[in-house]
Amino acid sequence: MAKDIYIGEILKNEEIQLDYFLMKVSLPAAFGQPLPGQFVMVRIAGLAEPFLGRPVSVYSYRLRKSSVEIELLYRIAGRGTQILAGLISGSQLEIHGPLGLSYTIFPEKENAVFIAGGIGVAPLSLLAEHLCKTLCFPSGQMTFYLGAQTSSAVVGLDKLSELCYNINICTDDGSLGRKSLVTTMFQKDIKKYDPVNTAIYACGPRGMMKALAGILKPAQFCCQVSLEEKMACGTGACMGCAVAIKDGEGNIAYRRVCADGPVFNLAEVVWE
Amino acid sequence: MAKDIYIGEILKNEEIQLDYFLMKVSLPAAFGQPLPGQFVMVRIAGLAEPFLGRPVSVYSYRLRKSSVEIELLYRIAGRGTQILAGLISGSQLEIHGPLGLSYTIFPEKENAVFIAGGIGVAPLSLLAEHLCKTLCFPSGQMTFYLGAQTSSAVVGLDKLSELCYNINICTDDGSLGRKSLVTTMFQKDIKKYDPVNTAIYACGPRGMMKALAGILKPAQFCCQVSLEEKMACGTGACMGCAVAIKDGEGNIAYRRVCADGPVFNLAEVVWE
Amino acid sequence: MKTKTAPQMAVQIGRLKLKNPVMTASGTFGYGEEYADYVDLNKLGAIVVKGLSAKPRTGNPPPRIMETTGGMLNSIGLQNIGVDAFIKEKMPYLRKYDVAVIANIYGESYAEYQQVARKLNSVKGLHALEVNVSCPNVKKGGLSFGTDPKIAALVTRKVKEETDLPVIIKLTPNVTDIAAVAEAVERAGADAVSLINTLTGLSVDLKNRAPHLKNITGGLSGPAIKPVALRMVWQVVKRVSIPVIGIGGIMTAGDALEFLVLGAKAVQVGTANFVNPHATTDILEGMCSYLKNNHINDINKFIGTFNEGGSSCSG
Amino acid sequence: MKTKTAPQMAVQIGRLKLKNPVMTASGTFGYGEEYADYVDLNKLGAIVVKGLSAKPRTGNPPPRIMETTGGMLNSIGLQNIGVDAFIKEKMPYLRKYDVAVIANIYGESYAEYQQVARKLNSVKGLHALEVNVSCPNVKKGGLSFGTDPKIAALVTRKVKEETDLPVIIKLTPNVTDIAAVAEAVERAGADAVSLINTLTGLSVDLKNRAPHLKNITGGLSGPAIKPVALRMVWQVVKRVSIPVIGIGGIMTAGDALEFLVLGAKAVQVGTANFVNPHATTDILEGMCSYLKNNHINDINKFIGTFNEGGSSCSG
Ligand SMILES: Cc1cc2nc3c(=O)[nH]c(=O)nc-3n(C[C@H](O)[C@H](O)[C@H](O)COP(=O)(O)OP(=O)(O)OC[C@H]3O[C@@H](n4cnc5c(N)ncnc54)[C@H](O)[C@@H]3O)c2cc1C
Ligand SMILES: Cc1cc2nc3c(=O)[nH]c(=O)nc-3n(C[C@H](O)[C@H](O)[C@H](O)COP(=O)(O)OP(=O)(O)OC[C@H]3O[C@@H](n4cnc5c(N)ncnc54)[C@H](O)[C@@H]3O)c2cc1C
Ligand SMILES: Cc1cc2nc3c(=O)[nH]c(=O)nc-3n(C[C@H](O)[C@H](O)[C@H](O)COP(=O)(O)O)c2cc1C
Ligand SMILES: Cc1cc2nc3c(=O)[nH]c(=O)nc-3n(C[C@H](O)[C@H](O)[C@H](O)COP(=O)(O)O)c2cc1C
Ligand code: FES
Ligand code: FES
Repeated sequence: MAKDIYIGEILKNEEIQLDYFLMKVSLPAAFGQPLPGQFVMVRIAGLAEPFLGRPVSVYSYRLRKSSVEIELLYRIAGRGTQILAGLISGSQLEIHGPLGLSYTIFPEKENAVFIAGGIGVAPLSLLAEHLCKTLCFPSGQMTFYLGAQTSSAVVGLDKLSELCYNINICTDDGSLGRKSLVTTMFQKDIKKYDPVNTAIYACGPRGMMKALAGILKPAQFCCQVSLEEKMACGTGACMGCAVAIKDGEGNIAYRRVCADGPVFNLAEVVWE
Repeated sequence: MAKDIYIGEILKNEEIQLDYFLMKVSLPAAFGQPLPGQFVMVRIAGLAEPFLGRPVSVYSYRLRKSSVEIELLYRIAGRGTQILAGLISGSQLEIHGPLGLSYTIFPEKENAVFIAGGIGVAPLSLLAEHLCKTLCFPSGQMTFYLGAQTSSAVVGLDKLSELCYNINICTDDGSLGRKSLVTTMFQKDIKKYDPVNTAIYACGPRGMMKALAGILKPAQFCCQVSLEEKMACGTGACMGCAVAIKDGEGNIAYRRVCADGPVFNLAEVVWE
Repeated sequence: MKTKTAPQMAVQIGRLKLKNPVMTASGTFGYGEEYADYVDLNKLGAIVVKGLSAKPRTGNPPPRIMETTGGMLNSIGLQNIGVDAFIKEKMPYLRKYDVAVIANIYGESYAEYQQVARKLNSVKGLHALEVNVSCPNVKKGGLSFGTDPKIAALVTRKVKEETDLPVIIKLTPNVTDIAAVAEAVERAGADAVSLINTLTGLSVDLKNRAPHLKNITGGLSGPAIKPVALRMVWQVVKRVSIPVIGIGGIMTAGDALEFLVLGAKAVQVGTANFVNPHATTDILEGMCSYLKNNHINDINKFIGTFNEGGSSCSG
Repeated sequence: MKTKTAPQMAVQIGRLKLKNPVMTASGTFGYGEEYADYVDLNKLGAIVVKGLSAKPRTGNPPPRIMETTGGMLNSIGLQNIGVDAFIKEKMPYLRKYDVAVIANIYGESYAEYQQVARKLNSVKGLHALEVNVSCPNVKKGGLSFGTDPKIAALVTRKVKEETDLPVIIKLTPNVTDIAAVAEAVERAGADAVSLINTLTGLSVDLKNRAPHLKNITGGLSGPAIKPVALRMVWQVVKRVSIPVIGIGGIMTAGDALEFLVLGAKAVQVGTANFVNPHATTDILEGMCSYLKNNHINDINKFIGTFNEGGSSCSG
């Protein structure tokens, strides 16, 4: 059940929205159950390019009779994801994982607030599902804030709406939901939440995280974020995926997104 | 109608015998009609590996309504051909060609003798077809000598037997046809042919060609051979595919297999 | 909103005016003729022909080519028809085109470099000389002229004595400090430098426990070497004030623009021609589109705009 | 017809006996622990740990990684926990395994090299030191210690003074004549040399007209550099009599055997670990199969059997 490299078979790889793909992969049963926030490194079996695996969050997980199915929700960001997008059903993938540390869940807190920017919805969906289905967290106490640049970048709504009633959507250009930044939308609601009884889980682009940190700091909310950095090994060996993190005593050190994260306490992330 | 790079679609890619593949590719009508002995450089569209094209002789050519179909007969020799062998129908190929100079045909000579070693049958098949079908050369005046290491390396018989009655087969291990080297088998027959009235066309591994040169030289037969060398450009620009050739005055110079060949006069080839 | 007019693509390599910054790399485009079926030669910034020596050279015995991951090794050994035959047989063909022709020259001694340069000096239609200093210096135990700043400078001076044409020194990457060599040839009067030539490599044929190339070692080219080429161009543009021409692993317009943004005034396309015989004009078109899409009306406004401070949106 | 018994895989790097020639390359295998879930560490020839400095180092700011064609650039900047923490926190874990542990050491001055070497001298379970001389020499304007034969030799002597352990000098490929550096460190007492470290490269982020790596340049590794690594190993084995360890772009057993056939006594597997965490043991198994299939009962009978004369069946 340990992390390892497994050969997966693509069952489905669909463009659900312009440049956004949903891929379903069948894996041997030995592939361990991923916890919310964990990711896999994806490579194409036998291909020279992309050379390094690409980190992608696990979006869903299902145990079948003698196999396992995971879904990956991804955006074409460059050459590597472009090549992934071109793969047809039946192709083989190398799936390395599950990797990284998961979100720490506080089911005892009254409110669970999710703040997602664009493709950041992927790990948060698995987290919401876990809370709802495994931990029986009341759906009414979950609130989702989902922002994106434009309507076509709002993804994952179908799955989310089965898990959560309160979904607040916004886009930078107003093409879907409110015209707002997701951080601003959340800030308008902030009074609704009590810092002690609210757990905030976030994932999104760096700029959004930084803004969120600015909003949450004075209010002393506890917020966990999943960070991104380029990776080589995914296992903590290469020191490639460094992010600057401040510890309790205020010392700053580079921590590894793959092994010490990808989930960090937002208050500890150092933004230049 | 000029040589160029065309995107072809694989219609069929079958393992006809262990490690031997027959690939049928559909090309735009603009792809020029290849002459016997000409070749194409094959690459996989959009893939990083193999990096350079691989030279493969044209094995057959058919003009369709608005497209062209060519067949390639190839052997897995290394990494590049291995990757080619893994392609499924519908995949796209970059086909650069037709390249090189063809066999010079002497339809006026009484006998046409073909001497093929292993995969060397590929260009000679197109040549035999051309002689038979386009130039109406009498099938009874064509003789094929076909040798290979073992029975599984004897390929292309189905097509040949439609073109030519006289096919002499041998294998190194005697598993098909006579147990003999193809050059020895031909040598036993050599008295049947008159040097002046016989055109010999050959293709096969280097050792076989060298042996053939030794046999033919004293008898003063005229023989054209198709040579192989690693290629980069296929167009005569890089000087990569050099073979040592002796000209009329006995001067030795490196000539380009891709542009000055691949067909050379056997008597002019210099063997170290 | 795209700019309507086509961007201005002309660049200047010292006295040498080029229509655009896309040149062919020596040894990868024959004498131009070999690619005339694929590319309208009139469209090119310049054609750099295969390296020329005083006498015709037979080159190295085959095999001469081996593919490697993301690149290839070659050990052609500078097979060429010699400078005299080039002038007589190849220049008349090239003169028919409206394109800058640059002769790449080669020598095994100072005298040979001078001899070749002298013969090419007043050849009509020839626009510049590119001096390959990566060849083994027979007197200096086979290490190439280009590995020692002093020797490279001396070659430069000797060639400059013989020619009125602009002289481009083509640098080898097989050195500890390429910028020091660039500085030395600049001081010696070079009009420009081009880099990089191939990295020396070896490929082992495990089956035969022997080298794949008969010559044992060969020159590595192609996308595999692009990071090294970019690094060296970046080092050299900071240290010299003469124009720098970027070479190494350029396959796409994006690759070419990477060299230009670092400060190279032009680029040469080499191995890419083998894989895509239309590479040069494809790259040129891609560059034009890029400039249009980014509202840049002159390539010279793009050249050298690299911001070392780092990425404004690094994640 | 295969040999029935498993081939003998042990090799000797001077005084250092290894179970087999497959080592991990420094910086690509953490402190061993990170790969213990994937690989039985007892099976490895040796584990070379991440470069150690006198004090913990924070390393370079991110981004630190960029993929290139057939390889990658890294600018980790030698982030490490420092030699003291290594001895206290990592060695106890590594001692649990029956595997040779080699400490890769790093310094910005002669004194730092000596200090690190001294501290490691009597550490139980440590089998050798590998000295990374590719780091910038602060006094010498940032050019690395390993680019000058004299300086590399001096580092070697200084480290040798402080330790009884075998000393392997790890050479940088960013030099004109790597064999000259190898000879110099051999004369200075090195017990072995390992090569190559990374080639310096740069990657341009066209969108931001900025470097992809915050540190601007980084070290190129992976299959793209294999031809250069093979060439350098070939040059060095001819010029020194101490053992040579081959490194650079080894992904498969075939790649590893290519270095051994040239005369390297062992190899190090680097970037391959990232792409396949089982790379080291996969390579080891592949090497054994190769030897069996070729009826070679001892790896030492294979090492150095390269036939320069060329291929017996070159087509
Ligand atoms: C833990 C983790 C989980 C992730 N989960 C998902 C997911 O579920 N869905 C999804 O679409 N993407 C996810 N990503 C991001 C994804 O890994 C990158 O988009 C991908 O690696 C880009 O590769 P590329 O070759 O297509 O682009 P490249 O050509 O490598 O880069 C294109 C752009 O993306 C940036 N980029 C590249 N790699 C990364 C990276 N690892 N982190 C941040 N930025 C990068 C580059 O700086 C550049 O701007 C995740 C990243 C991490 C670290
Ligand atoms: C004009 C011409 C026509 C050809 N026609 C055919 C054909 O119709 N069918 C067919 O199966 N093959 C043909 N070949 C040979 C074919 O090109 C090689 O088998 C192929 O390039 C091997 O590539 P690889 O990557 O699989 O092998 P590699 O890993 O590159 O090499 C494997 C083995 O093949 C040898 N080899 C590699 N390339 C060549 C080459 N170009 N010429 C000679 N030996 C080589 C190597 O030395 C090595 O021993 C032809 C070659 C030429 C030059
Ligand atoms: C087959 C071949 C032949 C070459 N011949 C020469 C030459 O004659 N003179 C020269 O200066 N460079 C020569 N080069 C080097 C190229 O001009 C160029 O510097 C190098 O290949 C790197 O560029 P690339 O990666 O785009 O190919 C040759 C390169 C190749 C691949
Ligand atoms: C991420 C990374 C970190 C490295 N860190 C070190 C190091 O600390 N010390 C060292 O001597 N070499 C270091 N290297 C160099 C490798 O040990 C090796 O020499 C180089 O990567 C070439 O081998 P490869 O192509 O198999 O990776 C590092 C390489 C990489 C990719
Ligand atoms: S990717 Fe290697 S340490 Fe995180
Ligand atoms: S392959 Fe380039 S000249 Fe023949």
